[in-house]
Amino acid sequence: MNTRVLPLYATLLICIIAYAACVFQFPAMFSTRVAGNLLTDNAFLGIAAVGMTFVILSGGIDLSVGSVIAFTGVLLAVLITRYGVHPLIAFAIALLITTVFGAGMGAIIHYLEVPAFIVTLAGMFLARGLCFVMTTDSIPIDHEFYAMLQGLFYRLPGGGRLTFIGLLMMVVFIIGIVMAHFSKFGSYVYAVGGNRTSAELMGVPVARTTIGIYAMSGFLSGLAGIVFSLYTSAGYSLAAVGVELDTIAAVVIGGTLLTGGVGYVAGTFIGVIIQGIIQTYIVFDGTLSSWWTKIVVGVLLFSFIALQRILVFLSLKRTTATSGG
Amino acid sequence: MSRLNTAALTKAMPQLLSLMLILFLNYLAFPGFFEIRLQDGRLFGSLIDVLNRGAPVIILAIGMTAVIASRGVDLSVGAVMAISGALAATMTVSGYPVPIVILAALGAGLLCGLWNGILVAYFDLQPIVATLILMVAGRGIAQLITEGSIVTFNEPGLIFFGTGSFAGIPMPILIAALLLTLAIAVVRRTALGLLIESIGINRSASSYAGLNSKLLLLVIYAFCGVCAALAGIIIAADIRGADANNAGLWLELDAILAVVVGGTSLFGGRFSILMSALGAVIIQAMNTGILLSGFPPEYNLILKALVIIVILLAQSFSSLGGWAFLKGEFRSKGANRQ
Amino acid sequence: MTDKPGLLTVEGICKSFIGFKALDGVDFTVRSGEIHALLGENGAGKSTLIKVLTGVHQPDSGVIKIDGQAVNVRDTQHAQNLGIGTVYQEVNLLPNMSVADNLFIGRQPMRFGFVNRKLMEERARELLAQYDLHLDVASDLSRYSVAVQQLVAIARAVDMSGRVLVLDEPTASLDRHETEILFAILRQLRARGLGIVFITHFLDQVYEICDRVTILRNGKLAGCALTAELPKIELVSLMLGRTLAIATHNTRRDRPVPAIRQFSFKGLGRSRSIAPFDLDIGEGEVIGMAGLLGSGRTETAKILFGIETADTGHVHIDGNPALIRTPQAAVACGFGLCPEDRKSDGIIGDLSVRENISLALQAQRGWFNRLSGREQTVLADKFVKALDIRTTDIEKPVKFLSGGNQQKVILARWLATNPRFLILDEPTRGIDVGAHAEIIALINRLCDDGMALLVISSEIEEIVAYSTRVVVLRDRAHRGELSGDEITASNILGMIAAEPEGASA
Amino acid sequence: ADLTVGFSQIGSESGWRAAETSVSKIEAKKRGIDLKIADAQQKQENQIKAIRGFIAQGVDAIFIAPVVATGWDTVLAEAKEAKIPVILLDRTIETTNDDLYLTAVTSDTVHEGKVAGEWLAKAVAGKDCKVVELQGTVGSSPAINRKKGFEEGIASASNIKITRSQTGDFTRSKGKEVMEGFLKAESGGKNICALYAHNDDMAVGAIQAIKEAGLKPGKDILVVSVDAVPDIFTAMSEGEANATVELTPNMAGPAFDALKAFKDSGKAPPKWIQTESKLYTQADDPKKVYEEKKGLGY
Ligand SMILES: Nc1ncnc2c1ncn2[C@@H]1O[C@H](COP(=O)(O)OP(=O)(O)OP(=O)(O)O)[C@@H](O)[C@H]1O
Ligand SMILES: Nc1ncnc2c1ncn2[C@@H]1O[C@H](COP(=O)(O)OP(=O)(O)OP(=O)(O)O)[C@@H](O)[C@H]1O
Ligand SMILES: [Mg+2]
Ligand SMILES: [Mg+2]
Repeated sequence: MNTRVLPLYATLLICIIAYAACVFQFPAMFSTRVAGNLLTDNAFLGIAAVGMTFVILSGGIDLSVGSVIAFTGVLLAVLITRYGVHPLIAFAIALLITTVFGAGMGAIIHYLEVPAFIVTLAGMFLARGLCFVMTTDSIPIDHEFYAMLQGLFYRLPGGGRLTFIGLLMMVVFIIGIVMAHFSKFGSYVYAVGGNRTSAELMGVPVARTTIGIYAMSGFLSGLAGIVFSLYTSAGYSLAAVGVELDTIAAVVIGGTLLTGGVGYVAGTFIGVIIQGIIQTYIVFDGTLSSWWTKIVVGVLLFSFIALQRILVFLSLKRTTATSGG
Repeated sequence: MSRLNTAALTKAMPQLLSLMLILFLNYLAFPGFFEIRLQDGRLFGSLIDVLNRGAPVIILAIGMTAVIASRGVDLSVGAVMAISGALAATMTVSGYPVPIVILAALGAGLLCGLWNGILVAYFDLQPIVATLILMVAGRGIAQLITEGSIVTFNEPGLIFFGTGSFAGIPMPILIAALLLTLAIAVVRRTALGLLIESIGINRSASSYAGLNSKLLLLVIYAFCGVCAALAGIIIAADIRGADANNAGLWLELDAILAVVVGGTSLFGGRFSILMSALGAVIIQAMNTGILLSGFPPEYNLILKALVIIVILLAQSFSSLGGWAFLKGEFRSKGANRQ
Repeated sequence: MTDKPGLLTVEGICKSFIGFKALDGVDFTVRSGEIHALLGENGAGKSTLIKVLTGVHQPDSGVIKIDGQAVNVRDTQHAQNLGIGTVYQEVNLLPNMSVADNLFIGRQPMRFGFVNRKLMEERARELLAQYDLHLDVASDLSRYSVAVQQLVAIARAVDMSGRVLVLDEPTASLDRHETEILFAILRQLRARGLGIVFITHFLDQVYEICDRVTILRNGKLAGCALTAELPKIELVSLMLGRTLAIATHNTRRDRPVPAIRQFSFKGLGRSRSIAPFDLDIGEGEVIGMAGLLGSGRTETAKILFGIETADTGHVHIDGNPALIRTPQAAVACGFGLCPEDRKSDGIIGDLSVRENISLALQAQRGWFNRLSGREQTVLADKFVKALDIRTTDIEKPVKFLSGGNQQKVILARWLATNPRFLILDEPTRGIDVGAHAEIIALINRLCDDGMALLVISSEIEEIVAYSTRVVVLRDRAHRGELSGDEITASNILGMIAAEPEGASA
Repeated sequence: ADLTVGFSQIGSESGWRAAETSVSKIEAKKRGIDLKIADAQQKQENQIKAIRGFIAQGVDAIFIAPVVATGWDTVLAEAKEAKIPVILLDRTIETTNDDLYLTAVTSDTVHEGKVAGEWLAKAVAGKDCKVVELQGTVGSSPAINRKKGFEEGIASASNIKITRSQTGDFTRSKGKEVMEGFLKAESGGKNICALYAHNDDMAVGAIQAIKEAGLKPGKDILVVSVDAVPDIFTAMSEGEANATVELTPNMAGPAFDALKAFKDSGKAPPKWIQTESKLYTQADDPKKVYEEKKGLGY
């Protein structure tokens, strides 16, 4: 077995164990409702996390994700309710802006050799600041097209819903997986994350790849923003604060290394679901105060990572033992 | 010696120019910016505010510099600040004497730092993840200590750390300056500076050279935790209360920003604690300037983003050899004129 | 000399790095269908010339012509498009990606717009089979040793070179078998009309395969001639600017083997990496360690030095039991190790030469007992002189030094600690003839001073030259020991080759 | 317990919020109701998840303290479909369909600001007065509304002007820092006649800044704020703060009553149950109020 995929299997195993443990304590968690909710509620997070996976695989980081989601939401709300733009056109405008925004950050990161952390931090401030300048109010979006999209869902047996945005997330993940492993761009991303100098010497178009990665992250953040606005039917400048950390956590729990070059998009999906399970568990428990919620989230985060490491360690040892004989 | 100083000065050029520019803009926004007077035996003025408000971030940046130089990052400093502040406040309210309170708060920071250090050095977790755990849980612990409320205290001994002064200089500035000199002295007078840089650049090679990189990492994170605790005490003392919900919130980003603005690479290696402190001052000067400017608060973040971008452009311009280029231009022009 | 047209020509190339002229008006021509050796001391500018040719660096002045057409090579990608395949000196591959990815990145076979992994892996297997490498091409490159990685890099470059193939010290960590294979392939390529640039410090190889040589000295062109017309002595003096007596015959073996063995390792082993072995070594001894690639020599060194902990066995020093589970413990016992992979385990790239040299001594003295700047300078100056490290000054970041000089810096780092037992893993890798002789002399001097040495090397002659005893490894186990008059190249080869197929399985 | 209620609380970003949570628990206990609280850590998405979770668990009613006014329609429609009544606490929502929730128990944040403004207009009684304002978090609805209400309250008094307005993020330390800036920018504070803070915490921080600048809060600079947390009463009793407008932390009590009545008799409560925005001044025996409020978990 290839040792690279071990963290992925470990994460999957942990995810299943965690869900089983939850169901054991709260049998109601074993329902299509909860499963459907996991997809719907984490749709925007998942979509943004796909972009973040590529960024992190390339050895970078994108802190602007949450702000860009909020920015998209506010922009859509303003365009649709104030200027009467059709949502589809508003979507296109928003995606264009966020993609260019991401590409711009990528260009600064590559050509000016400024660390991604700082560039995207400035991007985070800028996007959030632009929200405030557009409007500080939260604007509800009331449009039949929105209502139509929200009404699109497949009713699962047991009352659960497979919603449009939940499905969209799955599609984005599938595209992400294919791109990462079966496209030239994907291999360039891994190459840049593995070793930038080597990649350059091997003739990988590093500039184009870097800009492409951040453009893609911008695009997906924009898409996540659209999903978020569908999710809440509103634009709000304080929305999605700190989502970048949630996405980073999802990516990392999914087994991707922040140093770049190692990881799987599929792992990120499991990471997102694990985070969703933690949230759902806390809601079902319902006795945790604000602070215990934080502590429990921290402890669970730690146990997942620790368990993952232990599993990888053990299985490495096992393969070692068998092939060593 | 003087050649070394001028070399250091040219290296610090973009930062110094940025600071000067920001101070000048502040002056334009508010002509009384440079006025300093004595108020109740304590220096008083906007410039003092910049340093006084900047002190916690300076202290954080000192610890963070070491962490970043070792090719790590510590996201938990804000939460650690909240913990130490909460502990100090609740212990004071329960009547413990000030020295014990301070020691306990610093001890809590040390413990947090050790926890991070163990995860990073011995369990080989990625620093950002390892410290993310404490970032999330730590604030919860702080809130657990205060039970979600703001614990107000009136112990003059503790308050002194936030609003007291010595020889006219506010305590936070004094503490930050003291820590800064101490840290620089330790780094310069011992081999720690070299060794930290060494593990930051190439940990494997450092281990091959016989360096105990695990222990060193542990010490670095522990130190960063203590710095955060110190900053937490100052912030709590300043408002005479521990606000576990908000103390140090997002300050980890400011600290990291300060270090990077100061020129230390996030990829580890060469570092300068003094420059990080300068970075913290630049950030605070910008924040104070925004407050004084009278712009509506909706513009705060945009202004902040623009300033950061300008500083970074200046920095990368100089690191890509821009200054030398300009100087060359300038010289050759001067030569032409002669 | 103008019988064949120049395929790749450079004229008057100059390249400076901040205040240092690395190349100074160099002319150089590779013709179609020739293997052209580029020679020179460490730091002469060979690698820099290659980097200028392939678009890594832009020249300050001078022209590059391909087929007589002046071109401006913008970047490495451009160079590849021009049909130049290159292996740079430090293996530049992507350890996080699979072997197949490394071979085909940027030119993967596509189907329906997607990478056709199956086809790619099949081609990768075929490609590597030519080099007698049978790897799992789907697994990470990082799983394989430096030597394998070097072969992969060569395979990639060869596969990509339409017109010119550039190899910067490709054989530095290859053993005889691999080198033979490589040469066979180079001959085929030559027959196909490629121009091949070959950089090496092994002069025998130059005479074995190269048609012409160009020699650089201190960034300047020192000469260019047909190999057949240039005697070795002359070649060396062109390189060094002085004559050198190449001493290959042995002096050490005549010495009596010391009665007391201060360092004794019994039954040390680690599952999967090396079978338990015994090793005793005394002051003044040089133990040579020979074996094929992957035979477990580096693993032995790592276990001795505490980088990897042994599952079994124990260590005695001066008759007292010692526990060596970390490099610190090893250093405290007076051990030193110059690692094989100098880029990832050796140099601290951004630190200066001075700091790199002081590092091990500093680590040994502890965190608080700092070597002052002056002490460091004295130390560095001493070793820069003693080992003839070519650098503009000791404050230069070590990553800017040429490969061979980096190797010397690491050696200096350990000599500075004045170790009792020094392990050298491929110490002469990438070191020029002059320095090579110096290092061998140094090894001899060191054991005269009572140091115990363990030297791992792929060069059998070298081992024969200085060893008092030789340990031969095969298939991750110590298979035998030679001493005294038994130490001959053919004996060693015989032991290595006892089971030739085992190593590359 | 005969009733299980799920309460999606915003978080515990302030002392007031902590008090609301603990008062809710006390009120639930009084009535023998099983209260499940899910803390959203200030995030709307977490609140929505929590509501969905409550629906999946099949609680009898859901309380929401919405972090923002918009974006609830879809999830509330799901609750309605599952026939679970929803009651909003301390903030109402913007929706096209009022049937989505049973009732809202809230104060009127615009009104709070207005009360504060009117108090100030009366207090300065026609004298010229420059006011500095410490806003809440940019974009949050109490900040927007309390600003709006205050401006309405002083609209008729042309002598009162807001000269500076900056955000203090609802926190003590930012309140202090921003006030320091205001004091410098308004020539040491001599030009400032009053401070209006969107919550008491910022006011408490600002009071310290005023003192450090050598001025007397409450006299040289009037201090008026909103929330009525215990610490502001201490300041009031020392004459350092002048007035505060109460935002009661007991939103759950009336909500439980309305729910009980609805469950027992099926009688729908009014759509809006407004809590009182009571004004406290130094005349209201602040010491006593402090003692009353101390134990509520602020
Ligand atoms: N990026 C750089 N910055 C500064 N100096 C450099 C840089 N690259 C190379 N040099 C210097 O240029 C000189 C030539 O180096 P180069 O690597 O070409 O040597 P070389 O002939 O390949 O030596 P070796 O046989 O040791 O590999 C060296 O003195 C080296 O220090
Ligand atoms: N030809 C090969 N085919 C497959 N794997 C190899 C080959 N050569 C080396 N390896 C791998 O590289 C690892 C490194 O072995 P080690 O470094 O101990 O060898 P060595 O004797 O020091 O050889 P060298 O340093 O010359 O490569 C081995 O564990 C082996 O798995
Ligand atoms: Mg070279
Ligand atoms: Mg080896």
